[in-house]
Amino acid sequence: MDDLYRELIIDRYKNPHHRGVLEPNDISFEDDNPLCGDHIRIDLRLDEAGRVSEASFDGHGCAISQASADLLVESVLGKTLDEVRLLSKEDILDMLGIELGPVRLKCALLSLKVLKAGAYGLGEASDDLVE
Amino acid sequence: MDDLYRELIIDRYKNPHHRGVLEPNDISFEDDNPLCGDHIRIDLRLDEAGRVSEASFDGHGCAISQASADLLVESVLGKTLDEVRLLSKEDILDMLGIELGPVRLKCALLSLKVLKAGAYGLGEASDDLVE
Amino acid sequence: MPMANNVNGFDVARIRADFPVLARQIRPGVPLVYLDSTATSQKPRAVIETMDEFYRKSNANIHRGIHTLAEEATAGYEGARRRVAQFINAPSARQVIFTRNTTESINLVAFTWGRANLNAGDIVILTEMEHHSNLVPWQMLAEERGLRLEFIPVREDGLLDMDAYRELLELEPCLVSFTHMSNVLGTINPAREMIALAHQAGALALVDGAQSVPHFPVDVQELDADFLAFSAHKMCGPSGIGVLYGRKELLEDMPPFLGGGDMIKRVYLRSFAPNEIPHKFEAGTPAIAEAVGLGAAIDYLESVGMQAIAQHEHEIVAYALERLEEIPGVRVFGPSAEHKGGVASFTLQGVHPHDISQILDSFGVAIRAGHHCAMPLHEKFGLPATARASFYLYNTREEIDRLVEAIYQVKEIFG
Amino acid sequence: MPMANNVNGFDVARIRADFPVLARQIRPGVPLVYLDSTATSQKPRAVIETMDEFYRKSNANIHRGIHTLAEEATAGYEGARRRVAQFINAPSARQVIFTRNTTESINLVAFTWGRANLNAGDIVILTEMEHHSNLVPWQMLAEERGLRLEFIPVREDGLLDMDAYRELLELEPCLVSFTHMSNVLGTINPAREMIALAHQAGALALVDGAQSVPHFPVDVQELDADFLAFSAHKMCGPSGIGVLYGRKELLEDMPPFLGGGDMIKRVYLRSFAPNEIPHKFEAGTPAIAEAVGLGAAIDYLESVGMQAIAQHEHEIVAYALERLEEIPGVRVFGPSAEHKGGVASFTLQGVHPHDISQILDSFGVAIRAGHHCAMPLHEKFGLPATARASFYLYNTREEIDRLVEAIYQVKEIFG
Ligand SMILES: Cc1ncc(COP(=O)(O)O)c(C=O)c1O
Ligand SMILES: Cc1ncc(COP(=O)(O)O)c(C=O)c1O
Repeated sequence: MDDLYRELIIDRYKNPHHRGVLEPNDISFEDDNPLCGDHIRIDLRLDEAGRVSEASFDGHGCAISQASADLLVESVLGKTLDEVRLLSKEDILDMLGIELGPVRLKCALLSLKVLKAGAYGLGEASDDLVE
Repeated sequence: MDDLYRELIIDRYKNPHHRGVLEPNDISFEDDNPLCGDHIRIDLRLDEAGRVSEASFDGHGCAISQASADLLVESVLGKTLDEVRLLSKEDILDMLGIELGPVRLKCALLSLKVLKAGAYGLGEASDDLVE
Repeated sequence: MPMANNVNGFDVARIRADFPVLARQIRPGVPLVYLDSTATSQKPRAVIETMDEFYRKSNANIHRGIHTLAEEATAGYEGARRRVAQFINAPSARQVIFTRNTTESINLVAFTWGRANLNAGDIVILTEMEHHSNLVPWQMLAEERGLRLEFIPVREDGLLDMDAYRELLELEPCLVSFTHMSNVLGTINPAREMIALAHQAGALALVDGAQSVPHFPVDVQELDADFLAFSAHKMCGPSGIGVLYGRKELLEDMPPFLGGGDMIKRVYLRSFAPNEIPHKFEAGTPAIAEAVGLGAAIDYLESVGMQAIAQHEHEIVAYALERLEEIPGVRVFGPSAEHKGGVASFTLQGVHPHDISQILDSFGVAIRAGHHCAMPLHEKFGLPATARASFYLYNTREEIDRLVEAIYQVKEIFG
Repeated sequence: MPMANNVNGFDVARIRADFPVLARQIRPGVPLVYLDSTATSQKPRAVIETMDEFYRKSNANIHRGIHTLAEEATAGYEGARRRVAQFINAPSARQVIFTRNTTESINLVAFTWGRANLNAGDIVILTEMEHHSNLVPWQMLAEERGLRLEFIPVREDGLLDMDAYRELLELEPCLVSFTHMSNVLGTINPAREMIALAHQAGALALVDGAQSVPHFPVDVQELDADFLAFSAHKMCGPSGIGVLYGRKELLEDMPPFLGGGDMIKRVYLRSFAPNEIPHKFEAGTPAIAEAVGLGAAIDYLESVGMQAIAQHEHEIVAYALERLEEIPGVRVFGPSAEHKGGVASFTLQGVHPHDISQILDSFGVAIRAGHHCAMPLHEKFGLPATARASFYLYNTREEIDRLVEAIYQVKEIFG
């Protein structure tokens, strides 16, 4: 079977570890992929040292977008916002462990785009964040 | 040498038989070929029976546009306006005795377009007249 | 045409051999099953080779050059225009304008005819099943001019609500602009009747023919359409070229669209006089090789026969609906086969359409997943996305079987 | 590159072998001498074959499909965008918008940036040597908005009057839009200096690069251009695709151009949200195979080297001017070779340029005759038309000799 659908992805899609919303939160951002309607919201809470103490995602979409969001949110726990801002496309691809063409890449990177727009405190998310 | 430049065309271009303007006239019309700037004016005088008694052309342009105009103007002498209106692309090509591609055709047909616009009393010439 | 391999004499095997890409394997041993012709069609060898030959032999800029290549290129480009006119039975080739695609054709009407004729409070009627290409230009114009947009509702069964349409016509709209065939539901709308009703109500009618012209015979005079828009790339032709047909008086009265070379009769430093139709609407160097390619595509389609193509697609879609509806968890959208063209949009419970498409791809089956540029229609059905298999002259029943098998695999993986 | 046959190591024979059309005979025994590259260039085998291959292997619609073909087609299209960005040294590929041609690129700026930013009384500066593509869009906008157009005069020697330009800048224009190289006179304008002056005066600068980008190295950052427009078909690429480069902040602030698929982020029945750049400006299915072809054309041009191409053309045009000026009755327009690119426009006393072109064609020599879409410039020189020979990387000194011989034949026929 296609290694795109590695067990990890199907597993995280069906049984996400970090799905939910945090209210109140310190940072919350949401956006969608206009090409397919996938939607992701990410909420973060920070501790006194400014590190991510709690993180969650919510939304709907394909297995790749949802599993990426779950893995991404997990990876930011304990990080400072500056560290979060440094996350790149490669970090997401490493977590997923797969190769993606340009269209599916947008699915995988939606959560990163949302996370970084939140971490930078932007009004709008932009593709520049994940290039 | 290219038979396009049959002696007839070069000859009529250099020594036109009917170049000039008629003032006053019964019908006068002018137009140009936007693709190349060729310009043709045709003046007609009619006799009492409504037949063309005098005809002339004026303008500037390539040998084909000017020679066609000269030949065309000559051919309408003695014709009624109804007969003039029936003149077609083929009549011009017969007079010139050559084959023309779509671009040069416009040069050859400019005088016909002008003549027919005049004969129909139109405000503006249209490619429909020579199709 | 004398043909074998099929009860109706439609020789799919022979047709498939005309399309080089259909021989492709997606992975070693996994042949391509191309079920995405609604997005864009594949190209027969004749079209590819005609363009190739144009570049190798006759390439030149058109209309203004006198040398042999320029005359040949002009003859090729203008010959393609006549070919298109014949194909849709336009009264004159001068009513055929070359654009980039259906989208530009519709924008051209909105921003020339629309800007010249529509004012605050004027009504344009669209439908809920329109492609974004037949929504956004009107929204832009509505915003600029204060127009009112009204929508013919789509019923649960995927057909337009014709009673509602009749009521909307009482508002005395200026224009009704609708798709001849939905690219999501496959619904073939009763264009002739809709246009007649529009005309009775004093409105003009624009037909989005992106999905009709490639798939069944379309005759602008029989339809009595005021405007018809379509794209070459969906009808075996190249990308980069589309068509707008318009009624002559309308085209002649419309102001120009873009400004530049070829669309002018005369230019001064501070003003210009526009050229005659169709040139008035074609600014700058057009898609020359692409027009020639479109002409070759029409030759190809007519050599097979538009009626035969429509019949073949009808059989394929009927078979597809039958097989898809057998699969537990699959829901197919749109009307029954008799009212539709070669499109089957569906969902599979618990699996996002993107994932369906991705896994199908690993079996060589190319379908499309998303909103198919029809977000409002998806919203109406409460879905962010659907999976869509779509068919053309080169598709076979065996390919439907491959699709169905692959969907069972998806169920297993996500099971 | 190691090359032979030429003092500078520029191997014209090898380059000619890359262009299939150059082997053509116009009549048996009469080989083509193609001297009309300013109208459109010929295409090397690599470009023709790349597009051919695209249609045979990877053809699909882009951006929205997930299957292998769609991913390949999207990668090809977006890869071409990055290739263009590198070629003109754009900071980001997102600043490269695919259009149909230079004409559409300029119209896009006029009707988005222009409509959003220019109002009654605002001034746009153009030049007297502009192609209709850089006149008519501004005339249309001027008429709609009440703008004032001013023109930098062309001097008798074919150069722009820079003193007059400096004076015009005191009017505080909003935009200066000018051609980098004249398609009639061949004049290469001092773009960098002109842009710097425009910026000092608070104006933006649009460069019409239709004749510069194909012929010598153009670097948007070095020029500091706000917009740059050019066409693929003039630079060894296919018809049907052009480019608009723009400064990022400008593009981001501009309203969309045409409405439809792909240029949107979200669509409701009565409103939409536009997509990010560059997609915001690309409505509907774009010229996909053509973008891929443009990418191949850039690869080809860079394999030869833009500096080497410029140098070669410079030598050819200098030789052409020398030979043409020898012919009694011939008058050549434009500046001396040092200020110009590969264009030689001329007249021959007593013979209309159309007739020159027609007779030259019978000797296989393809030149262009007419106003070359620059009527105001011709009016200024008091001519309805000129004959124009233009050169590219594949032209040779022997071809200039053929041109000159054929002109002597014209003189004989009309003598
Ligand atoms: C200087 C200049 N600008 C603009 C154009 C228009 O190019 P296109 O017809 O590809 O839009 C040309 C082409 O002739 C040109 O030479
Ligand atoms: C019904 C319909 N209209 C318009 C379009 C837009 O066509 P294009 O992208 O070629 O402009 C499409 C293509 O998807 C379509 O299916």
